[in-house]
Amino acid sequence: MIAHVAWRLSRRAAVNLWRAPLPSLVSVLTIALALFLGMSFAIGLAFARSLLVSWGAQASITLYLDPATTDDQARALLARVLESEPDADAVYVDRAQALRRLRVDLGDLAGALDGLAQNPLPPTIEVTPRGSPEPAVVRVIAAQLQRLPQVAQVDYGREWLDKLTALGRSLRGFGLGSLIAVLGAALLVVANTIRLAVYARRDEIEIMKLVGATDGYVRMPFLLEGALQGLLGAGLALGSLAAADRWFLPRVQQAFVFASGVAAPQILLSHALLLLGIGALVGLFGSWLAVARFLRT
Amino acid sequence: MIAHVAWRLSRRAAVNLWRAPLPSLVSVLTIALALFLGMSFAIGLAFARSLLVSWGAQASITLYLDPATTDDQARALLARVLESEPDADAVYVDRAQALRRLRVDLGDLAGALDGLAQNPLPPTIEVTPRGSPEPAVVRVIAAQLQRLPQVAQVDYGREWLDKLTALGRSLRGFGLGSLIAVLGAALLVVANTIRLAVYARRDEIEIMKLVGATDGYVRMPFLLEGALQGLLGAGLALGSLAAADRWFLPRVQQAFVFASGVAAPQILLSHALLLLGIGALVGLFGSWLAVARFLRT
Amino acid sequence: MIQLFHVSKCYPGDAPVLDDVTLRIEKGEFVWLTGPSGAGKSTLLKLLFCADQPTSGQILVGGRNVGRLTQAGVPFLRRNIGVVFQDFKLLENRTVVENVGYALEVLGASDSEIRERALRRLEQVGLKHKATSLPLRLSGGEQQRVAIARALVNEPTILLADEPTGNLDPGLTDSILQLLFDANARGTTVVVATHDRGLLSRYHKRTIALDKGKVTSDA
Amino acid sequence: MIQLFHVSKCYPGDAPVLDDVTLRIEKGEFVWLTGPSGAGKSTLLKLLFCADQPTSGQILVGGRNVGRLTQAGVPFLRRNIGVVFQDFKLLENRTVVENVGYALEVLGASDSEIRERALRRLEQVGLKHKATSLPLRLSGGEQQRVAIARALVNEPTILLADEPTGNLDPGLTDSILQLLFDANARGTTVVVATHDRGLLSRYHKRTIALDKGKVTSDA
Ligand SMILES: Nc1ncnc2c1ncn2[C@@H]1O[C@H](COP(=O)(O)OP(=O)(O)OP(=O)(O)O)[C@@H](O)[C@H]1O
Ligand SMILES: Nc1ncnc2c1ncn2[C@@H]1O[C@H](COP(=O)(O)OP(=O)(O)OP(=O)(O)O)[C@@H](O)[C@H]1O
Ligand SMILES: [Mg+2]
Ligand SMILES: [Mg+2]
Repeated sequence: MIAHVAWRLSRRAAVNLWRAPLPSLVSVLTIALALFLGMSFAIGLAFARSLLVSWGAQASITLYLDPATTDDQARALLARVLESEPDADAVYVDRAQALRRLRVDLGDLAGALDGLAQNPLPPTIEVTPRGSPEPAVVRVIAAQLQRLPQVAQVDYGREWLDKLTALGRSLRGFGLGSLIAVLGAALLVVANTIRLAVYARRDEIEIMKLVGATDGYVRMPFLLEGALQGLLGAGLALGSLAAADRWFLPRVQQAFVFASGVAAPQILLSHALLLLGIGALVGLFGSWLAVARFLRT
Repeated sequence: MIAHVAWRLSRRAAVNLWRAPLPSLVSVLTIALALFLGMSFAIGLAFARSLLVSWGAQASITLYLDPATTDDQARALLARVLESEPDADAVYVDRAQALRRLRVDLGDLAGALDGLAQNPLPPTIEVTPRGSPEPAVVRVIAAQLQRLPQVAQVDYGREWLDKLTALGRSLRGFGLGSLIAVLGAALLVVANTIRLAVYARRDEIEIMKLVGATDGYVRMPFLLEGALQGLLGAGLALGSLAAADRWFLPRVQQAFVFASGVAAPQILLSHALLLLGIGALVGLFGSWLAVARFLRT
Repeated sequence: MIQLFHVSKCYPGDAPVLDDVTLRIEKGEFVWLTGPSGAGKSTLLKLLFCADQPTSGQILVGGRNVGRLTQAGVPFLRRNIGVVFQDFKLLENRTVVENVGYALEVLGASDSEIRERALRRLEQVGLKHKATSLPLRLSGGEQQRVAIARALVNEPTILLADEPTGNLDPGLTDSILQLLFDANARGTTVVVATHDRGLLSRYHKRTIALDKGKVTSDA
Repeated sequence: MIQLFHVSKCYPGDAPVLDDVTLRIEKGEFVWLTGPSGAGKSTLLKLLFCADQPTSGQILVGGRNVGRLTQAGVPFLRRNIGVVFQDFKLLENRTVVENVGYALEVLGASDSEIRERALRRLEQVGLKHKATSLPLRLSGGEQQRVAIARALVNEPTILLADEPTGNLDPGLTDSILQLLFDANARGTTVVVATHDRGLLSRYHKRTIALDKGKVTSDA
């Protein structure tokens, strides 16, 4: 009984979609847009945050050594650094290397260095903490290294690290806030669109009731269609995300070279299932509300 | 004649809105959401870019002086710096000041400095270019200052500056691309929603035609209603933006302290008028397409 | 079977549509309901299957007080009442046979039973060949006959027909009325609202005349 | 005024709805169009006001070949033709007086003229008191009379009425028919599709009988 009613209703939902595709189409599109926006917003947010974390982590600590330091002294110092900071990598950059690097960095402007009588750059030791240490941890390490002999100055991009920390905090608050606001507005639009689609079929609901259908029996096909529309909408959103991932992101990839090291945002199966579930629920619930509105009159 | 027809049609549009508010309501909401999203996306983009520019501009250049430099030598150097870089401000920070600053920056962690036998920090001169120089310009200035005597090392956050430059470039490409994609999708949804609203009134169109109305006369009230809906939608979007500006942004303001110096995004009258115009056009054009679809049959 | 006690129906700002109507229709009766346009015939029928509530008065249908039915009870009342609506009320996006079958579908009948019984009724009203058409593709008279087939398909205990032959030619009118008489002979209580004096004089049955919401004659 | 030459209308997969119909109706004539349900009466009327195109054959209305009308010409043809639709086709979201006035509105009449003429017609069909009601609040017969008032309101040169009295009681039927006769006397060509044999025998006029899409008698 239940099974054959379910089968009959599914058949009807398909037939309705076929005979009057517009209302369903609009619901599907609206749900798809809402989910697509929500999803890419969430992905973008997650990506931005992991980018910030990775930048924070990349924050290497540069020990500027006294210009008078000899290579041997420097190497001994390097050994001490590696010993005292087991969670960090460290390399020694001598003065000549530093100058070569600067030339490369300057590119066309390297000529500005030609007038130098002597190499003004001090030797440095570059310390890179492993893992993704918090900015606070980086600060402590820097303070400890500061105490070592021959270390003239420790630089760890304090100013930038602070900015990143603040940016990360604001992304959390602002991003989540606006995600919720946008999703709320999108849901409102979805609910009203489904209501409009049901409104276009209000005569049908009236007639069904007059012929003796219970509220539940009238509602059923709408719920089924709503869930189907939600699934299709979520599928469309997923498809668009996948397409964007495949065709659009690679094109802006070169602009993202600086983000190398951060895993590109990935759509996992669990995310996809979650999205499909949300879509179906939204369609179902939206239809429920819409039909309830017209059942009452 | 034209005037009284226009008056009659406006009256009808108002009456229709009153007697069957749902289709209009849905169109208005959808248009509002689309415009709100597009607008906040664009504003966010503009804000992010001006933030990046300002960060780039804030990039100060730090000259680490030879630890042996005397205060007098340092002051003489400061004068030379100010002379050779007329477009920059510069201050001298002596070793004691540098240590005090570090203590403040470290906060709770300041104890790490207590074990120091002597102040390990070198004196510095901090140079801040005025205006918003491009990263490339900052590099040239840094290279020039490098040549001055007693300057052990010049630091201008090269790494970070590069990242910001790349981020700015990617924001331009990626942001604009996704703005266009999202606006396109939103327009598709808006057009279809209007079509659904017209679909709910297809009988009306049929009857009007059967009673001798020309296509133009049938279309007219729909166009007028569409334009009205577009205007209302744009108004709603503007209202939401203003509300977000007034109630939401201040709450995340503390998270944005790092952005001080960047003008908060402002909705100008010209923007508002543009948005209203776009809204009206979208409503008008969407209705045109929708009605054309049902006039043909 | 059907009883009305002092039933009135008013819409605000208008003269009452039904005005203190008291009636009793026995089980198995066949009744003509007549009266000029706007007399309140359709409104009276609507009250019987709970499509509207009286402003005052009590209505008993099959022994139950219609005014006291719960929201959930209404569909079950309606399943025992076949209605031919004056404006047909066919589902636009369902074929003729699906429309007729819908009255059985809500009862939970099996697909094959629905189809078989719907087609039999369609044959009786002469529309078997239109079974798979959509209602909008039918002539006025054909739509009316679909509505009649739907009202009869589940052998209701009460049949309310509002102007069921307004769009039918005399030959069809007689054959449709024969269907109503047959149902009546099988025990169904039948109430037919009509303007057609020809019918009233050709088929002598109890005739209730309404005018401006009042019962003016009952014989 | 109206001429049909070998007009046929087929819907794919069905027997032809109209089958080689040739007819001539003179200016100022009054014609009954009759035939059983599904004979093709409504379809024939539809062809005359260009709501549908014949599969083959030519139709002249007021000297113009309807098949050759441009998209823009159709509304102008329709403004000279008043139509009472079998299913009324009233605008749901407009009041009765607005519905009647719409036929004048499309002609560009002034508001006051529209209102005055619409109210006069409503008075003639006995519905002035319902002028500000919405059509869904009217009884079947009242809706039908609104449709008749709308068809008459702009004094059309041709009046096509499809079953205009199917929902009216005999008294109203006579008064409505009198309106049609009056219009006819003022020069309007009138074609009325009806099943009502009573009318045909009471008012002797030219009667065209259709059956299964063919003209079976014309007298
Ligand atoms: N929802 C409503 N609001 C206001 N008035 C209504 C409503 N429904 C019906 N009426 C009025 O009630 C009166 C009776 O309507 P009803 O449909 O019962 O008449 P009827 O006897 O069936 O007439 P007909 O023979 O023309 O179908 C009419 O004048 C109608 O305008
Ligand atoms: N769009 C359509 N598609 C298919 N068949 C149609 C269509 N419209 C009408 N028909 C068929 O054409 C035939 C004639 O219909 P028409 O409405 O002209 O009949 P009629 O003479 O007006 O009948 P009635 O007296 O019942 O109104 C009917 O059998 C109908 O099913
Ligand atoms: Mg009635
Ligand atoms: Mg017909």
